[in-house]
Amino acid sequence: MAAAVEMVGIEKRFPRVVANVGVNLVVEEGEIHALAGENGAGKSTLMKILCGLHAPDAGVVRIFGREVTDFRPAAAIAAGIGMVHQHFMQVPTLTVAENVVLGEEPRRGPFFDRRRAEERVAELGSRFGLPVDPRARIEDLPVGLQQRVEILKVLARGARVLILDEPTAVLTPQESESLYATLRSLKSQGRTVIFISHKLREVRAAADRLTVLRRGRTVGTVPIGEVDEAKIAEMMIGRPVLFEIEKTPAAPAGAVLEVRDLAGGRLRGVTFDVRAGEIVGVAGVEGNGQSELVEILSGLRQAGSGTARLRGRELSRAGPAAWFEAGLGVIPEDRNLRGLIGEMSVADNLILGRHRQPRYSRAGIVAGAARDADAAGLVERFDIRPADPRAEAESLSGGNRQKVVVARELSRVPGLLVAAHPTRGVDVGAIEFIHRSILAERARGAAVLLVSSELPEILALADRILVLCGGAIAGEVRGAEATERGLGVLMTGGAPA
Amino acid sequence: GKSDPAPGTTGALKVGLVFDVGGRGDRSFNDAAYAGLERAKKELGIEFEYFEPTHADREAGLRKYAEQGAPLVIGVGFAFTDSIAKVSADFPGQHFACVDWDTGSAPKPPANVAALRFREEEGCFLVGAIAGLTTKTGKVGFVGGMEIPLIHKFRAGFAAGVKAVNPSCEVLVAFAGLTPEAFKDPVKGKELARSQYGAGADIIFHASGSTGLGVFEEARARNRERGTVTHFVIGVDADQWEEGGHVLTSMLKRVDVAVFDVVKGTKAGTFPAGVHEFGLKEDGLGYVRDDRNRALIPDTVAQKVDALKAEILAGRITVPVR
Amino acid sequence: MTPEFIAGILTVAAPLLLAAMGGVVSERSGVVNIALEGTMLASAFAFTAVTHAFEPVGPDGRHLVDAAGAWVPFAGVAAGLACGVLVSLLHALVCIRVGANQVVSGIAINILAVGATQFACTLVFESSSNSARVASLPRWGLGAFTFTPAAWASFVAVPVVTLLLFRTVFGLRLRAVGENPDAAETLGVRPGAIRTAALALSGALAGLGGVVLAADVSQFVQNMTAGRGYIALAAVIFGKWNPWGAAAACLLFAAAEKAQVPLQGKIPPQLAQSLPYLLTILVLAGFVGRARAPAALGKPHESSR
Amino acid sequence: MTPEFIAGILTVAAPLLLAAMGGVVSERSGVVNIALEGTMLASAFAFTAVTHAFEPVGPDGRHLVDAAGAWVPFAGVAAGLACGVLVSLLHALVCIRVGANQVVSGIAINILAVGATQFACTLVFESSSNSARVASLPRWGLGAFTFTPAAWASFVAVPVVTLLLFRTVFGLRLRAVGENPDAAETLGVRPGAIRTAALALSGALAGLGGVVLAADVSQFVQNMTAGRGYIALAAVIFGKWNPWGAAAACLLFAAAEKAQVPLQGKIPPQLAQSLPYLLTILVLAGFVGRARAPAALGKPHESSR
Ligand SMILES: Nc1ncnc2c1ncn2[C@@H]1O[C@H](COP(=O)(O)OP(=O)(O)OP(=O)(O)O)[C@@H](O)[C@H]1O
Ligand SMILES: Nc1ncnc2c1ncn2[C@@H]1O[C@H](COP(=O)(O)OP(=O)(O)OP(=O)(O)O)[C@@H](O)[C@H]1O
Ligand SMILES: [Mg+2]
Ligand SMILES: [Mg+2]
Repeated sequence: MAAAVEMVGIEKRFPRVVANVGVNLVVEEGEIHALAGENGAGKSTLMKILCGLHAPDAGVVRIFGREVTDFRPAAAIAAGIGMVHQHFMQVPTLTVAENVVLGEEPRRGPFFDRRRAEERVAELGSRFGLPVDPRARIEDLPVGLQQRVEILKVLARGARVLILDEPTAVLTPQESESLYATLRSLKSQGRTVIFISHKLREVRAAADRLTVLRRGRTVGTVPIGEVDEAKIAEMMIGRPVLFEIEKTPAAPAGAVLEVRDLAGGRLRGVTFDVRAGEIVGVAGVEGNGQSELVEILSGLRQAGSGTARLRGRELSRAGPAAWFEAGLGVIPEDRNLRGLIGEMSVADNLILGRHRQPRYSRAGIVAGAARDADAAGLVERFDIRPADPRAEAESLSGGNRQKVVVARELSRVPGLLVAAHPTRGVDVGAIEFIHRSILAERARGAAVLLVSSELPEILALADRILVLCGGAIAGEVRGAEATERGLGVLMTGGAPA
Repeated sequence: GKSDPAPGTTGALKVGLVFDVGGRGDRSFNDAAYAGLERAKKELGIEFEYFEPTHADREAGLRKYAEQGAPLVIGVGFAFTDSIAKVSADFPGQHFACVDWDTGSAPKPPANVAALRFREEEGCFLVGAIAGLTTKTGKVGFVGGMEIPLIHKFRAGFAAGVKAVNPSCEVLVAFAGLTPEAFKDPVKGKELARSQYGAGADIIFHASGSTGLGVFEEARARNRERGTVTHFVIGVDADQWEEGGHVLTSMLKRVDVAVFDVVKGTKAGTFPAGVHEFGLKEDGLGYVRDDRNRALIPDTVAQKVDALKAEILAGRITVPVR
Repeated sequence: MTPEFIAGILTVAAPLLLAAMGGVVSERSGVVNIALEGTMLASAFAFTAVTHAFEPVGPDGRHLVDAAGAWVPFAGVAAGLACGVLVSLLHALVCIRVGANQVVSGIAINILAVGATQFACTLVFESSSNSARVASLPRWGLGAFTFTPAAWASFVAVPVVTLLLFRTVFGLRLRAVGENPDAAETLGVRPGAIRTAALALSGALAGLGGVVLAADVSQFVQNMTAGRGYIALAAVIFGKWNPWGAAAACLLFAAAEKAQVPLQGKIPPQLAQSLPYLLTILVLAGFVGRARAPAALGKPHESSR
Repeated sequence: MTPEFIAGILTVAAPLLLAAMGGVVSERSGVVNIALEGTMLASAFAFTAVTHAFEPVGPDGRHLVDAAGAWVPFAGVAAGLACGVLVSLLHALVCIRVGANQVVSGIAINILAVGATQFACTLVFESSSNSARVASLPRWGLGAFTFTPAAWASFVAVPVVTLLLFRTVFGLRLRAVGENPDAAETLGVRPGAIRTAALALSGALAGLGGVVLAADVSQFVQNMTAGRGYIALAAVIFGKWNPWGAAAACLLFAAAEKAQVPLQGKIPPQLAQSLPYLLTILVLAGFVGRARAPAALGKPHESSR
């Protein structure tokens, strides 16, 4: 029997980068196959070739034994390939049913048969155990449901091979669990699944086999039982990765951030301090006020009531500029939207916001030499690749973009660092590095507020953990005493253990 | 200036003419000037060229003909006043004529310029009287082009004429706009006519260049629908009878005569420099009553109007200009 | 509000409505269509020239305008539609196939349309400013409410475009492409093809708008659209890219223009005349502030291959 | 290529250059500035009117144009600059503070500018089409290359804007806001303030462009910009939003316009006049295809607070 997917000697070049070179991938029918690799390794590119969004420059692709010659989405769909993209491919203003049937709409004459579309989607949903309201508008749905719609969309097209690009990057742990349950049930119905993930624990738990890419090449394919997380990480990065970071006990000093009865959006009155030299973690199921908290604490949202003092200055209703000047460093939740100026060089991005400092400008004219020297130092220290401060930020892969943001914020020596999901979507090597950087900030004496949906991350870094539930603080746990289990109970509204 | 082609020589005299907005084919003001040149071509054997300016190239048009050495360059419309004043100074050896010269902005034309002006209010008074005497609804309309003193002269004369014979008659007034474009907007003209006919007017006098073509169109459409002629238009500048059977009469502004006279004088070596006013007395104005529209204007009406004309000529009636 | 006054508003609104529907179709597919103005103008001329060409000619070479067969102006209507489609496809070529800036392509087309129609007018009618009078379209209707078939079409266009956008498969794809062409592409919908079709339709609608204008006065006049394409575009945005909203905005603009006539002499003339434009600015400033444009509006779509 | 011809091209290019630099500044900050056209026109009038106002008046009430002090036309220049800034700030108000559609705001401003200048011209000069002749700016230079100080400023504007955009802190922030206002905001840069400042500067530049135009002929003529603002905008895009690129495009357009004069009489005038626009379409279709606009161009920025 032919393999479901067979990709041999795939090569794909972009201007300036080679994304894939001599990549081989064999996925057997009916398995769950994971694809891992550091940021920019070429995983997404490989999958885009498979689903007809890119044509390879060289190599052969066979789907169920038949060689692909026509690299167009329609042809891939016809061959039984369906892809759930990293950035969802949806029309937010249309309904679930409309999104699912787009491209092969049921019709009555020239007219769109909405009723039939809705029935079809409802039927699909119940058949695969993925219920959604077919009439809901996509933009009104939470991400978890949006992703469900994406899966329905490919199933509706009779996909026998489902590709999911980093499907859990934006999901809560609960949503991730239910996603993997879905994937297993699809497998039991004979479908093949390929998924990309940076979360090695999930890879181990969900996949049958694993293929690792590094710098555009295949490192190897292994049955999942034969490798542990450390081994996978080593295959990805090319060196052993430290998962356990040694953490010295905290020696907190005076309060840097004082939050009192702060409310706004879903946030319903929270009170806490963050002291110099400590890391306070904020855990919680997504949508329980974390985003609002981060937005208020970076000036992007005005608090409804309450106060927030940074080094004594009341800023709960101030704009980002005031927070910035008071000494806030922020790793924003959404780095593409808030983090970088794509068209500008890495160097300019690295000192953005600080150009007025005498070191970087004289009489309004930018001092290029100082900027470039400092940028080169940061690029080296934070291992940003390519190591060219003049490269456009936009040309960097996701993980490297994140490193630029982290480098910029940390190099400002902030009094308070607000880090929101600082390692979302970055590879294990970079995770290690970012974690160490955050700990170094603590050691330097900065106050750190860490918001993350990754419990292991919070457990590894935080000295104190606040659990948000329904917009209020459901409990506070000392880092050393916290367990995933105990936090999980608090997060879902249970009483403290 | 360039070479000085002596006026009055026997070779074909070359005339350059620059039209006003509305341009060639407005079947009114501009075409009247064109008719004067056609006649001069036929009767005097001259040659001419014309130019339809688009936006700001009026002066460029004048200059072009002056540079080509045309002994006579004509600008049609008050808007040429400043441009002719300027260009004529640069070409002192050539002649220029301006229809509707604006004495407000340049009281004394240069020595090589013929400033042709009309006392439009007098002719408008007469067609106003015709309208006042023939209206069946007791309401008549006036559609002006651009709202400027020149067009207010038309309105004032017309309204005075109406009131002189029919004091209870209402005169509806509308202007198409505040820019020169208002002389070339038949769509707007039609809309204004629609409003005035809709408000009960049965005769509309237009003084609006090709904007008036829309007025004719509205009357034509209304009459066609009803199968009888109930809505009338009074044409302006030229005899606009050709616009259809609903043209009650036309207020003739003999731009053709004025243009022809200037050409003739230039050719004969007696260029008429200075300001020339054309009124009823000079036969520069008039109204149409011939075999084609005689049925629309009864003899009693014509007699009354001729009496009024005599009073104006005798100076017993002074027609208002604003 | 006499019937005459209402009918007057509808007459003024008719060409705006058609152009606005063209604008809705094009912008919903993600293409900014400033070229509406030039499209209308070119079609107005095409209508006039072709109607003229089919009129019988007397022995003296004059066109017997009123003796023309009833079908003659309809040939002109067909020409106006075809011309609108062609101009719009030029816009499509420049900004979909080539991916150039849509605003600039639209402006360039508008300026070219002014020059080209003047030039063609000189060739056909020996005047760059006015055409001859041409055969009229019939008028249908009752009482004050008699309009040319082209104007009637403008009233029908609003529900038809609504149906098209929100009830047909083509409309669904068109809206999807205007919001997220990448997503549509992954599902096998070709954004370029959909946008080209949308522009062709947009051109036909705007072209018919130009025909309404020229047919209303049975002639062509230099630059006779006089900014109506721009006003229609403003109406599209004011109407939040919704056909009924845009139609309401067109009626509002038409009413403002109509209302200006009785206001003449009562308020300063400059104020009366700029009423529609002032309204545009006010309306834009006040209402539209927060309207949400189609997400991919104005962005050329590059297929990722 | 005589020196006269080159100087001629430079004269034609001067107002385009200034407007294009205004366009670069505004578009790089993320604001589409179609209002360039109206800004130029308004400033051309402001220059003329204020120069006129400061001229000495003779006993007969006539303006003694040639007896005016040397400073008089410079007062006009200042007025032109101020007027440009004001018009541009109106655009800023509508599309930055209110967040309305930038294309439509620009078009509305252009239409209003035509009406308002004509109206004001009627008030001040009793003619809607031409102003009186006003006092002239001096001309500086050597041989064929003598220009008004305003025209000289246009040549200096290109390197100055380049420096401003790429070497100063303000320029850096401006570009940041044009690419990603959200990111800039979190870094303490206020997108609204930067864009407003960029538009003010853009208005000053475009306004000076209008002044160059009016100063060149020492008078105001109805709608004298005649589409130059639009051409400048096309040049900005053709030049890929880079000051030098835009300047090169302006020179190209100016050369096309200059070349059109000897062509007149050989090809139809309408064709000759559309040459620059034909060039625009060709150039757009051919070259600019893949140019990348500032990422946030045309998108109103809503602070998330
Ligand atoms: N359309 C494109 N044009 C140019 N370069 C591209 C394009 N798409 C991807 N690349 C580059 O190709 C390389 C591989 O990218 P790809 O997205 O496949 O990485 P990845 O393995 O999915 O990374 P990540 O873990 O960050 O998602 C990167 O350097 C990326 O910047
Ligand atoms: N807005 C965001 N904020 C934080 N992380 C994000 C965001 N969007 C995506 N990510 C995550 O960042 C990682 C890299 O994404 P990004 O799209 O930047 O990389 P890329 O490889 O350049 O793109 P692609 O894979 O689409 O070709 C992914 O794991 C993704 O889930
Ligand atoms: Mg990827
Ligand atoms: Mg990625």
